[in-house]
Amino acid sequence: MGAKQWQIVLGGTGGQGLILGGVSLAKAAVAEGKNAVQTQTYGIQTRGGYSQAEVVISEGTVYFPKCDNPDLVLALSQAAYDRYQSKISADCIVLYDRDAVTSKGRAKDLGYPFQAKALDLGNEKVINSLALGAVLKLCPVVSKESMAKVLEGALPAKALNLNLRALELGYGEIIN
Amino acid sequence: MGAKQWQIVLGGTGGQGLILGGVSLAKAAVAEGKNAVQTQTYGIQTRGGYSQAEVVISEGTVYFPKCDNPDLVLALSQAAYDRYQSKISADCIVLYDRDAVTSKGRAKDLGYPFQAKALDLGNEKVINSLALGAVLKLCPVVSKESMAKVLEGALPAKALNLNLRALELGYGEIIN
Amino acid sequence: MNRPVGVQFMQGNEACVYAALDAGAKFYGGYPITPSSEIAELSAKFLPQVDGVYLQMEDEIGSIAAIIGASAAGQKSYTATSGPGFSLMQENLGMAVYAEVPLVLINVMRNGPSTGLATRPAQGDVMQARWGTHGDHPIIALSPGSVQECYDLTVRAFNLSEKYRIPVILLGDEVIGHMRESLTIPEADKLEIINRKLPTVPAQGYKPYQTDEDDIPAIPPYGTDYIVHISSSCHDESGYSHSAPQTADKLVQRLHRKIDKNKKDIIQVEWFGPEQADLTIIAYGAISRVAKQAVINAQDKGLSVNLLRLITLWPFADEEVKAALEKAKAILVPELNLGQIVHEVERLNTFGPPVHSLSRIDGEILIPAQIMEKIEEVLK
Amino acid sequence: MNRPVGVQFMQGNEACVYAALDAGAKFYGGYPITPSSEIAELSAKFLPQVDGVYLQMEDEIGSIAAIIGASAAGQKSYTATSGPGFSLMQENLGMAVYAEVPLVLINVMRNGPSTGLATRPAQGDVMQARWGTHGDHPIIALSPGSVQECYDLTVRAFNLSEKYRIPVILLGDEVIGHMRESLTIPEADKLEIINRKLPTVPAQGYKPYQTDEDDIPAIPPYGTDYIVHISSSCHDESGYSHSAPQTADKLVQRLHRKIDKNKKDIIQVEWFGPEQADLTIIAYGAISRVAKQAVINAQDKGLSVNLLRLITLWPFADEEVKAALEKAKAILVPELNLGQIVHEVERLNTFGPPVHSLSRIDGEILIPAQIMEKIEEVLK
Amino acid sequence: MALSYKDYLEQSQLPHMWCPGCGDGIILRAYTEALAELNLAPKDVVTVTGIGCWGKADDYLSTQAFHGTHGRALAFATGIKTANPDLTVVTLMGDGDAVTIGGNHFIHAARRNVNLTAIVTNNYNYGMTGGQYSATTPLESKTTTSPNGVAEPGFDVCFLAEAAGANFVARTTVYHAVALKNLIKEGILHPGFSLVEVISPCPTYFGRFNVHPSPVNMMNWLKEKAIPVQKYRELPLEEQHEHFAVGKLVKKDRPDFYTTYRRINGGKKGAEEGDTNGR
Amino acid sequence: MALSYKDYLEQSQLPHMWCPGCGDGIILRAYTEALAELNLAPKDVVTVTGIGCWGKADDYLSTQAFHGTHGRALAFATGIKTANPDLTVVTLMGDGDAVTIGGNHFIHAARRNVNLTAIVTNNYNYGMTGGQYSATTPLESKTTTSPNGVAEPGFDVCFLAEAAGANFVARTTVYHAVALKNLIKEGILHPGFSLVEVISPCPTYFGRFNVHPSPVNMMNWLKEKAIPVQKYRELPLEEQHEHFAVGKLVKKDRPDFYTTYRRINGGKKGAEEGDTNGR
Amino acid sequence: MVSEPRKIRIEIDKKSCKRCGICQGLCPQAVYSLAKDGSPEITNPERCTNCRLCDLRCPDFAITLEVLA
Amino acid sequence: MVSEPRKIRIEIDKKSCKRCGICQGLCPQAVYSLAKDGSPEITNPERCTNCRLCDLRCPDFAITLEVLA
Ligand SMILES: Cc1ncc(C[n+]2csc(CCOP(=O)(O)OP(=O)(O)O)c2C)c(N)n1
Ligand SMILES: Cc1ncc(C[n+]2csc(CCOP(=O)(O)OP(=O)(O)O)c2C)c(N)n1
Ligand code: SF4
Ligand code: SF4
Ligand code: SF4
Ligand code: SF4
Ligand code: SF4
Ligand code: SF4
Ligand SMILES: [Mg+2]
Ligand SMILES: [Mg+2]
Repeated sequence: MGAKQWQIVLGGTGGQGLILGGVSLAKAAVAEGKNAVQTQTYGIQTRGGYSQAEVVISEGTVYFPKCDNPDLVLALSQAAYDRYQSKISADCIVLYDRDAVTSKGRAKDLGYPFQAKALDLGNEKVINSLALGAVLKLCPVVSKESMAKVLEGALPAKALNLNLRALELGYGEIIN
Repeated sequence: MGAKQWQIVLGGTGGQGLILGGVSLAKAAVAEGKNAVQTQTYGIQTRGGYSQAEVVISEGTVYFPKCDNPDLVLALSQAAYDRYQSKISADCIVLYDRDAVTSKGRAKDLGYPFQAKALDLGNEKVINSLALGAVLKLCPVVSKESMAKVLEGALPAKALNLNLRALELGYGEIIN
Repeated sequence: MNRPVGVQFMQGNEACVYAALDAGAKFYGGYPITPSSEIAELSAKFLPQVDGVYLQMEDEIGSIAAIIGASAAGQKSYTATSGPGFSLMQENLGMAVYAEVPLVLINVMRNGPSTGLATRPAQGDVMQARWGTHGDHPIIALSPGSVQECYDLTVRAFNLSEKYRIPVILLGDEVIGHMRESLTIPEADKLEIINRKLPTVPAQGYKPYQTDEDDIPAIPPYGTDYIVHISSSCHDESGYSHSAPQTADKLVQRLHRKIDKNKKDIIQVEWFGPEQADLTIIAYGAISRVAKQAVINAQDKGLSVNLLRLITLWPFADEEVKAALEKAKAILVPELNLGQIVHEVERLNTFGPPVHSLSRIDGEILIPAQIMEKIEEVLK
Repeated sequence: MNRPVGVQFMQGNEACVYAALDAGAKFYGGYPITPSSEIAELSAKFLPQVDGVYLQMEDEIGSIAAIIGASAAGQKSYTATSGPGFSLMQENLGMAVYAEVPLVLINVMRNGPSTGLATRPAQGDVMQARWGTHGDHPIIALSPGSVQECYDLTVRAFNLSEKYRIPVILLGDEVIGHMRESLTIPEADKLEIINRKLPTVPAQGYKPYQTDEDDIPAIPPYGTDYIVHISSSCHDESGYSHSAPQTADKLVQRLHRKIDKNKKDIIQVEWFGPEQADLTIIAYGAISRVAKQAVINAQDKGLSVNLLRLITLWPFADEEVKAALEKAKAILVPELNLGQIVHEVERLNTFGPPVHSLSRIDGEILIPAQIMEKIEEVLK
Repeated sequence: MALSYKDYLEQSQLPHMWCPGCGDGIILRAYTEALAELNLAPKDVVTVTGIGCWGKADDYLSTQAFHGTHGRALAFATGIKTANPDLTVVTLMGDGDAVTIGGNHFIHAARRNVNLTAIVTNNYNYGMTGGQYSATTPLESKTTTSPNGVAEPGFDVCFLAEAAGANFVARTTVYHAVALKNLIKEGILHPGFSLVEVISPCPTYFGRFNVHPSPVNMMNWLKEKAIPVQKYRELPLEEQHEHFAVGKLVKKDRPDFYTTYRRINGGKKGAEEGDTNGR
Repeated sequence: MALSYKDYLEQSQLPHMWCPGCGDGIILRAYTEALAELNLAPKDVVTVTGIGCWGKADDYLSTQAFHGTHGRALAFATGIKTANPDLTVVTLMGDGDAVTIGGNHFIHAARRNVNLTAIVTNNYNYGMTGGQYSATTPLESKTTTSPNGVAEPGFDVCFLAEAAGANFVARTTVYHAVALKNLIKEGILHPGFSLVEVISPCPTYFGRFNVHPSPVNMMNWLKEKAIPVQKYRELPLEEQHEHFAVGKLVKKDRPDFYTTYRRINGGKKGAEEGDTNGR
Repeated sequence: MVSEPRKIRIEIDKKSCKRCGICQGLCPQAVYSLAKDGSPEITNPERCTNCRLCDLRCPDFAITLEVLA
Repeated sequence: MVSEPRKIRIEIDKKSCKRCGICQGLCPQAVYSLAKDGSPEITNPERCTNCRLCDLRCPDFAITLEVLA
């Protein structure tokens, strides 16, 4: 068996910025000297519709680019939650949006009101930074700082602050 | 070896009616209860350009539809004459238009002024009936009468007579 | 139209048209191209006489689209083309396979690639017929070897197409298409004509792509009480778009299964010559006639040669070719291309006899002497 | 344009564009289609910055026609598409092969047939890349397995295309095209860039399709003192139409010969895992990564498995595959189709090991566990 | 029983895939309202679509449907209608479908005058593939493949149809929802080839890059841009360039293809009868 | 040294393949005369042809040449011209090539306004494949695929080009050989997309079936049918239907594609320079 | 003569609504207002004139207007 | 003032000529006549006005008109 790998799935609805989230996560890993591969699955809808980013991070080479045995699945929609039910091990953390998903009550299921919190922050669109914060707390594959740096490089100034706040909030509020 | 086969090639220029001639020959053979296959080779020119009909007639089944060992080659153009030089046996009769072809003087080469005679008959277009007459004399694979019958069925009344006269003339004037 | 009956003397292309009409075709959509244009011209003449329509489309893409539409509207439909047009039809050919719309496509092959030699024969589109459109798709392709077969296989093409709801390609060539010889046209009532299966369930709740064990959907034409949803996108049994992996898998697997499991019905071959021979020639189309002559000539020379003639090219006659590979000491595959069907023969060759290819691509057909020469070389 | 150098993190489709520019491409002609559109979008952005042109054509037929024209006019040119567009390009792809116009065509494969599942990966166009156009034509197709290879093989595609004057197809897939990972972009002066051969004879009496022993014509772009006649019809060395059988034969034979005799230069493969193994996997593209993981997993389980990765798909790596067939006890060919390259492997199998196919066509990629399962089944 | 627009919608497939504020839903409403008012049974109507956002419309319809390949809707429809003239055949195409990749079928269908109705949704770009420019995108507009502005002018789709020979040509916008419904009805009733071009917002791409991402602003933009054809013709040229004409632009009485074909060639459905649908 | 039309002909390839009395030879003469009078070196001219009788013209020319696939000449030419704007690019297409199978490239080239000249030889049928009808064959004409008369009207090729956006549109006939040469010259000199439609006899097919098989009669028929555009516009409608307009029909000054592309996007050949060929 | 005032029932199907804002933006009578999440609310139903600018332009078939007897 | 009469040389290249008859049919001065086989003959060269109806319309480049000094 090669080096330890992390597999993280970010699933939700097109337009929630999850693919960008996945890319950021992967970039943060690369910045830390790890190998990372990011892939995506999406439908033909431009907005709405199922959308999913998969990130595999490793200190070794990443061959299989998808998540066949994820460490964490983020489910911001019911479809995302359902889609992975049959594919995950008992160890896999499923972090779901309490406002959108009905959990099956797995031991490792963890709910958080992502939508409501994002709206509270003042913009639905920060939901992906919020989620990234939570993901990193549960699955510390890269440091919060590396992630913040990536966001700094990627976001326009006026959006940045809110997203950093969301990242912090997600990171801070999730209890492992 | 199967039943005796005749292979007749009618070669000349597009517009001379040689394909129609080949079809007529084949039809006459079929009318006599033989098997016949007619094929053609032509270029992209509508008028002018090389044109050739091949007819294989047999009392048995005709498998190979082309003339790989012709009994007679009619050459109304130099191209037609040249094209077959390397492909024929010494036995093959080459009947050529003295007005258009320079013969290499093979023993079995036979010249006849087809163009001039057709013009004499009053219409260049009867060259193919004229040629058919000559062909049938040299290679009596079907009777002149069968051929005349096919022409009767195929030609409009006003063209028929002249063509029948051409057939007779070709048949009569060629000396085997 | 006066339907000819009994022994006739005509061109292969002509025979295709009479056969299409006899099979019940009412719609031609096409774009002229040498050496297939006689099919268009005669269709233009005869179709109106049977209340049908000859539609000359703006190009080959439109041609196949129009006949797909006409077929979906309930008319047996066909087109004819040659290489360049066949290439242009590939996208919509795949659509017809995927959406299960019957049609007959006659490709009278000419010398290529590209514009090539427009008036000269070839067999260069054989693999294209199998693999020319994108994605995994089954196909049926038949290869006539005589004017009689132009007639017979055109009728059969319509029958198979209707029966299995799949486009059927008649893969002729310039020699066969333009060759004139005798054929026998049967009495109308002696012809077996197959029409597509219609639904037996009520219109309410009907799903066009729901099948029973035969895997063949029963789809009526537009305009009946049944609502028919035909789609080029991945669709479930209702015909509406559906993108679940299982839906995609189920659909494509069924498309292949409905053909694979009926290979017995679809595949036709002919054996010619002695039952057991040292060398078996595998050939199709015009070249199979040359091969027959070669078999006879070989016999005269005391050589032991026979012929397996492929009438159905696709799906490939695996079993029959395996039988040939098992029995013969050597195999020869003469083709008017650089070797296409020979690949399939090689693919099946777990039996060991050497498989030889004989090619000609200069716009002329192989002659018996060339095949003989190769036979002698192989058997010496 | 600021050329990135060193380690970068990007999508496969993005890497293709940077590579095209690095290879010297100045012209893109295309029509958007999922999952290739990023290639169009980035080309539209970057090409004007290098004095190039992004031309969005009215359809895929026009797209490939425009890049053929642009290439004939002297600009290295490329297009990108997916299945439906690839089908539409077939006629003119054959024209480019026949007329020997270099170009690079990137097909980012998606699930088919027909419209299918536009956003999902497949490897369903592999045989189409070889046989999709009519007539006998050679082709070169490369299959990238990583973002790095998207870059490297795009550069190589241009080089091979220029060197051999033949269209080169980069046969990617949705996974590789959209996947993001690290790659290293070399310094500009470390790149080997090949440009098409120019004539050395005087313009007077020059014949564009006259070749020396290398069989590759030296054709300058339009506009120099050399008169260039390019043709889709059968042509002699002058480029003018010529329909003699010898002309046709000579031309098509040379087209194939110039590729066949350079297979060593063109064909690339990678061996992965132990040198000698009981089972050899033969895979390409995205699936070769899955296979690598499976090889590693198998090793962990004590199973003897290695991988032959095909980087060049066409011309086929006959020698390398034969070597695999000779050494292994069994062969497994996993593909995102119903079995395409496996046919080629079978064709070459005169050595005896059973050749197994593993297919997936539901729009998802094979996972290591599926390959493992098959390995265990085969080796048990 | 009078039908409602809902009878033409396949409820089980809704909600549709279109973005918030996309004009496609408004056109689908108008189309189904038109069918209802014409009292055409869903089974007698074949909706033929291409590929694109608007090309997904068939998925929400309960009429007979044919969802073909990109750009070919009119060619499929030509076959359908000619093979069974009793059907009402309507093609739904985007600007990419209709006049970019499908331009040839478009001009030939207009010339041939097959008795079809084409509802062309012109949102000035390829919505489905991510907002690239199409053959109707106005000069200098920004799209995902023209970051600096497109260097080609767009077609005047209606003028093109007229020059090709179309029998009935009209243009309107989704803002003019009632006119839209009425023009569709008139197009269906008019024999021969009818075109209804509908200018429609793609707030996600064309709107966002060139006008405004807000659906409401897009609606108001359409309202401002559209000028009734009579009034339009009197505008000074520069004013014309800033606007487009809406309303009925062409209405001719050439007999449709099928009727002419039967008149010339005979056959069961003879000269007198011809194509009687939609009269 | 002044060039003669013969300098543009490849003597070794003559005589050409065209039938006695075919108009193609007359147009080839006019084209080569035009090149000679413009004093364009053969090496600087790329003649792009399609497939058809007229599409064989390249075989008799000594200019640079591209003989592409059927219907695609304008698409190939678009690539050639855009990749090297210094070349003079002329496409020779039949009516089948240009507006039947090639109709889409035709309207898009006109819209895009690439600096090309299209010489479209309209002989009202497909000569090369044996006289089937094309998209320009007049309604009810007899052809090998319309034995009773064609049921579709033909395009007005010039009107179509105008609607698509062409910069320069002219029509003439082979009878008007001098006008033909001059219009070709003007077309080449005019920036952007130029169309010269040439009505030309196919005595072998269209002529034989519909007018007369004699080339002389076909020439006289052309003479009678052609009416100078000014006069044509004043004719009563029925008279118009019996004739066609010849002369310059459209002359506009839209900048060509390449010039616009560079203006918008920058690049070496910048805004001021653009495409300078043919000015 | 005075007519009975017409009663108009406005219904928004929240499940279909995609919060595009067209109904609110186009209603000349300010019948609608938008909630924080962009969702339309029927705030002044009594002002509705049944002009149908809203329902015919709702891209999601989410608005039903009914004129009650 | 009287000008020198122009001398015009007319040449028909028989090898190129396809006997279409256009030259003879269009010449307004009856300079040409047709032989039995359809071949044009220059019968009245002196009547030629150099109007060029013939050479520019000869589809086979078979006619050359030369105005001699
Ligand atoms: C042959 C082919 N080429 C390209 C595509 C990709 N494609 C799908 S939809 C589309 C454009 C859609 O634009 P339009 O027709 O205007 O419809 P819209 O999405 O704007 O409603 C394209 C290019 C395809 N499916 N098939
Ligand atoms: C894709 C394709 N379809 C059909 C053909 C056959 N074909 C060759 S030329 C031609 C028509 C020629 O007509 P036109 O363009 O009017 O030229 P003309 O011969 O009349 O000068 C056709 C249909 C072809 N070569 N390629
Ligand atoms: S992308 Fe544009 S056209 Fe497509 S659904 Fe969204 S708004 Fe509508
Ligand atoms: S067929 Fe017609 S167009 Fe072709 S060369 Fe003969 S006359 Fe000319
Ligand atoms: S118009 Fe329809 S979809 Fe848009 S906000 Fe109003 S109710 Fe919702
Ligand atoms: S019908 Fe008119 S007034 Fe009533 S809510 Fe709708 S838009 Fe407002
Ligand atoms: S016009 Fe030319 S080709 Fe015709 S007859 Fe006169 S010289 Fe001969
Ligand atoms: S130039 Fe005029 S007058 Fe002289 S021969 Fe020719 S047509 Fe007759
Ligand atoms: Mg659009
Ligand atoms: Mg023509």
